[in-house]
Amino acid sequence: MIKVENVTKVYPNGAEGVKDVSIHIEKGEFVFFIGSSGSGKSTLIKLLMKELNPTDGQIVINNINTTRMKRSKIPFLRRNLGIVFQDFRLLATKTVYENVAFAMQVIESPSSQIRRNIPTVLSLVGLQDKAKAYPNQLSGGEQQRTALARAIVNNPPILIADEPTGNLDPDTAWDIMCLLEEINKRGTTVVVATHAKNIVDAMQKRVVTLKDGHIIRDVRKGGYSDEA
Amino acid sequence: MIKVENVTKVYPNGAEGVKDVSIHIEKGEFVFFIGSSGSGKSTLIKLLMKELNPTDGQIVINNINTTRMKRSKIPFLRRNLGIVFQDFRLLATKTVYENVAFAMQVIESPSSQIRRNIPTVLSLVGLQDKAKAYPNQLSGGEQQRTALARAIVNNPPILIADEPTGNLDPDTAWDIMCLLEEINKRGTTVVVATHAKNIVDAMQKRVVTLKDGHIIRDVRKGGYSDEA
Amino acid sequence: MRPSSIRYYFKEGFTGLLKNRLMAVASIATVAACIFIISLSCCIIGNLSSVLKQIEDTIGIAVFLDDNLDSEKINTISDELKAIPHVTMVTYISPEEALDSLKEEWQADDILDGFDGENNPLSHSFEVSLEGIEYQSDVLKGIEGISGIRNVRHAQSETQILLKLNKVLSIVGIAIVAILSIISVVIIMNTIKISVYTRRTEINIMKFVGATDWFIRWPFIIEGVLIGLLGASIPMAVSWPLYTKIVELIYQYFPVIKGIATLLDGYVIFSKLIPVSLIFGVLLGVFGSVSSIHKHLRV
Amino acid sequence: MRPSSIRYYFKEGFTGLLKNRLMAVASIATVAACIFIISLSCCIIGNLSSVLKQIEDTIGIAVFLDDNLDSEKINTISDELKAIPHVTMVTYISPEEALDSLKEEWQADDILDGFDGENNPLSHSFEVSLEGIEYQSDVLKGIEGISGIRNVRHAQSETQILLKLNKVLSIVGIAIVAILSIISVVIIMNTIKISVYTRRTEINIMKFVGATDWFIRWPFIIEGVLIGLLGASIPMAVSWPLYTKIVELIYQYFPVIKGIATLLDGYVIFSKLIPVSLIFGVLLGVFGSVSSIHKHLRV
Ligand SMILES: Nc1ncnc2c1ncn2[C@@H]1O[C@H](COP(=O)(O)OP(=O)(O)OP(=O)(O)O)[C@@H](O)[C@H]1O
Ligand SMILES: Nc1ncnc2c1ncn2[C@@H]1O[C@H](COP(=O)(O)OP(=O)(O)OP(=O)(O)O)[C@@H](O)[C@H]1O
Ligand SMILES: [Mg+2]
Ligand SMILES: [Mg+2]
Repeated sequence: MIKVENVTKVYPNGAEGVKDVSIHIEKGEFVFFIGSSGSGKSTLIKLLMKELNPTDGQIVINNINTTRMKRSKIPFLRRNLGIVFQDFRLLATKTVYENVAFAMQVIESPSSQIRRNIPTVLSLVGLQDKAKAYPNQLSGGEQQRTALARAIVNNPPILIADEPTGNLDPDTAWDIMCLLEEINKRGTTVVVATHAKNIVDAMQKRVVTLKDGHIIRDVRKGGYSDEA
Repeated sequence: MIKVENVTKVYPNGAEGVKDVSIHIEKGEFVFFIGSSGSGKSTLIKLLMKELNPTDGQIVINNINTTRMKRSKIPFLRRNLGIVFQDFRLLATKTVYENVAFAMQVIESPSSQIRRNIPTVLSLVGLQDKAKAYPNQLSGGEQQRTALARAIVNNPPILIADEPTGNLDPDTAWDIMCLLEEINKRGTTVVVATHAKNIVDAMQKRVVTLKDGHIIRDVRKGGYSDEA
Repeated sequence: MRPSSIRYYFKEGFTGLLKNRLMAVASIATVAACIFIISLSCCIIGNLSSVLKQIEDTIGIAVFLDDNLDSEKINTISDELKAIPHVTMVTYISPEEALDSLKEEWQADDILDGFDGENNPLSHSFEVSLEGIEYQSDVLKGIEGISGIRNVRHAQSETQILLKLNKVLSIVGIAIVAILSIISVVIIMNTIKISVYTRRTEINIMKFVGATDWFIRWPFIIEGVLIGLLGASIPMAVSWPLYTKIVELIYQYFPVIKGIATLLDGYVIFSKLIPVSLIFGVLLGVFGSVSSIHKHLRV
Repeated sequence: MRPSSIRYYFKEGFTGLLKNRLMAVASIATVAACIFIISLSCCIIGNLSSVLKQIEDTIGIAVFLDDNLDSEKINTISDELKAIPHVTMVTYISPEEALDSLKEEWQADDILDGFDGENNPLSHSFEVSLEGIEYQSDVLKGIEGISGIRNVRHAQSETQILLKLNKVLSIVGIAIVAILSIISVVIIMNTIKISVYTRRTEINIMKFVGATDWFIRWPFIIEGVLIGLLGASIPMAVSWPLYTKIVELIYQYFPVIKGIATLLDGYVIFSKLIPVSLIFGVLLGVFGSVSSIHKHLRV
């Protein structure tokens, strides 16, 4: 499903995001990316969604080599990826409802389906009461959950979440993780970059650990810091 | 030092941030604000720094009633408060160094002192290598640490941090908390809104729990969810 | 395009204007101000050249006849003059009329008192009007072929000046309107560019959730059309009545102008200016928006 | 203010321009474009009114003397005319000269051939020039008191027209420049307002870390001064040489104008226009910046 092969990303200012990273993720897997702050998790995710292009190496998603992709095809790649950004990236001029609806309008879903799906998804993340609020009227955690709702509303085959619980209290965070596992069980490939030690430890999924841009550990069923 | 008396904040759109909250914090205390997402932690912090004005009740900081303060005095109130914002609020057009230096320029510190203090503070938060980077060239956790460096560089008598470790891995988060405790030991009053259960449990400080805008618990030496 | 998308584009285009009010007002005001200046110049230049044309039309050729011609011969000459191409009117002026007008012109009757009646030294003459000042030399050639003419007087230097003035005015007029248009385009594009710039994050986010370039562009195009339409309608709505009022005031305050020339009717100017402005405004709005978002789309 | 703060203000003011390049370029281009249009209008209006003034100055009063005066009496009259206030020059015209100029004016010598020498019916006359057309009636009153004058001819209607034209031109000129200035102010303020708007988060953040209003304002004021100075310098640097070149071209292409009037020297226009533009630009830049940040400061 996702094949990252010897990918290196050096930023224009010389900072190294990831170095010679290779990773294969099968359809239906649930993978945690962990690692200390600045280790390259977000960089890897940005490479997957083609927000960044690798300096070296290549990335294949759904058998399509995204490194040599036509510009006009990029939107269709991104529609396969539901993404929760670390900085949320909500549209400030749209309400919670509209932000989520937008992701459906982009893929030209019929309005009737939009009207049907959004309330369901908002109550999944516990935001049914905030549908009419604008992002600047939300708490940090509420913004994060809006971003999650937008990422899952189209049932993408791949869901990538960067720090989806950083602004959530342990209970809500746990609910959200259960939701992700639920989505994973229905066949979606899920990739989560996180610092939530407790959750990683409890879920016993595949854990990929980054350090200074390198993958230093990749275990099938692991915790936050099993050995080391 | 900080007296919050029967403060209620209703947002213009009718959402209730905090309701009838009273809390006294003495000089030199270390206080955690905890509570689920949307419980009113950030609202309370914004009220303290006068980003918001209370709908009802009053707030006294350093014996000054900030609810009835002259507009021209507000900057001087804020200089007593080192604040780490949940959304960082870094100046996008300034480097890490300049963002921190800015907080010193605002209080008209001499340039020599600026040049002396900043490297120290940056290495305290582990950003000595990122001094020349702009915020959009930083990882989430690096931005958060820049915000912290800016908050502590002037040695303010009160330090308020909203979710200072939300984007940090457990180890870095722990380092940062130790730093905050260190600062607290030197006499600074520290208020931290956080979801980091492990840290709250380990540090055994005063814990104030919010729920739906109310204070439901206030214990002198507590964990994240001692009883309940 | 699905109908729901089309509905979305229009809804977004309209609400885009409403939600980014500062930008919208700024862009519309800028477009309006620029088009107002251009239409002001068009009114001034249009009238100047119309007045010039009218003055030109009054410049004719004076044809003085030999002495002692009988009235039949004079009639023949009149017919021959009328037959020359581009001649619109031929007016006979008797020696007495010529003397009267000379007296009037000098405002000193008594000096010329001795020339009345039989003593009148002036000759029979014709005033020949032309279709246009540019035909003067053609007509002069035609007149040469007619017998019984002693002398032809035409306003050689005035003609030259007017012809040149005409040319200069049209060059200067086009130049001024062109300069103003270019400046307006620069200003308007700047405004729209900034207005799009403030929404670059928005465009970015759209790209990252999988929107195609056209999906992002359409609302901006519609917004651009609205900005252009509003920005062009306002100055047109203001300047037509304003122009009519000013023409009225000029006539009132300055009645002598009626003798020289009539000013253009508002309809003549604005029947052309309105469609041109609207198209100009809309094109600018659309082109400004689309070209400004272009670089933000490359992510 | 500490010296380190002053250094900070200047550094921020300058780097503000560099870091917000799109905004800076847009603002400067807008200021420049507007000031260019205004200076263009000033050149045109200034020259029109100067040419008008020169034409007015050529309009004098023709004084015709009684017949049969001896040359001594004529000299006395000349002196009396010169003594009238506001008279700048008195030129004697003999009957022969008058006839010659009449012949030339008519371009038909032969008609008036019979009047040469003794037969000349024209009288001795004086051409009286005035300081300004507005003194005409005063001078006419003065002439009335002089004996030996048969007739006075003055361009009654031309004078009226010119006086009115003068008045109209100054009103229209002021109106046009005022309208353009207002429009420019609107456009420039809009541009600066947007440019500040894009930095509202920045201003907000400064407030929240304890910056005073003035600490935030100073760099913007300096930035505003720079925008104003650059925005005003560019059109001045362009339009002075441009004006000189255009005047040259007009003289070359259109030599007849030299006989009527001389156009204003660039120095005359720009020695006033440059300081006015610079001040206008700087005030706009400063006022635009400061007023736009005002509402973002209220946090
Ligand atoms: N746009 C950029 N330009 C330059 N350097 C960058 C840029 N983005 C990230 N970096 C650098 O690349 C490294 C990896 O960053 P990345 O955002 O991938 O870290 P991360 O693992 O997501 O960290 P965190 O947990 O703090 O979010 C960091 O050192 C960071 O400073
Ligand atoms: N500007 C605003 N306008 C309207 N409602 C707001 C605004 N800011 C916050 N709220 C609402 O007030 C409530 C409390 O928000 P607050 O940001 O204080 O929560 P929090 O405790 O900081 O949550 P989190 O842990 O998710 O950051 C929430 O329900 C939120 O939606
Ligand atoms: Mg990251
Ligand atoms: Mg919060």
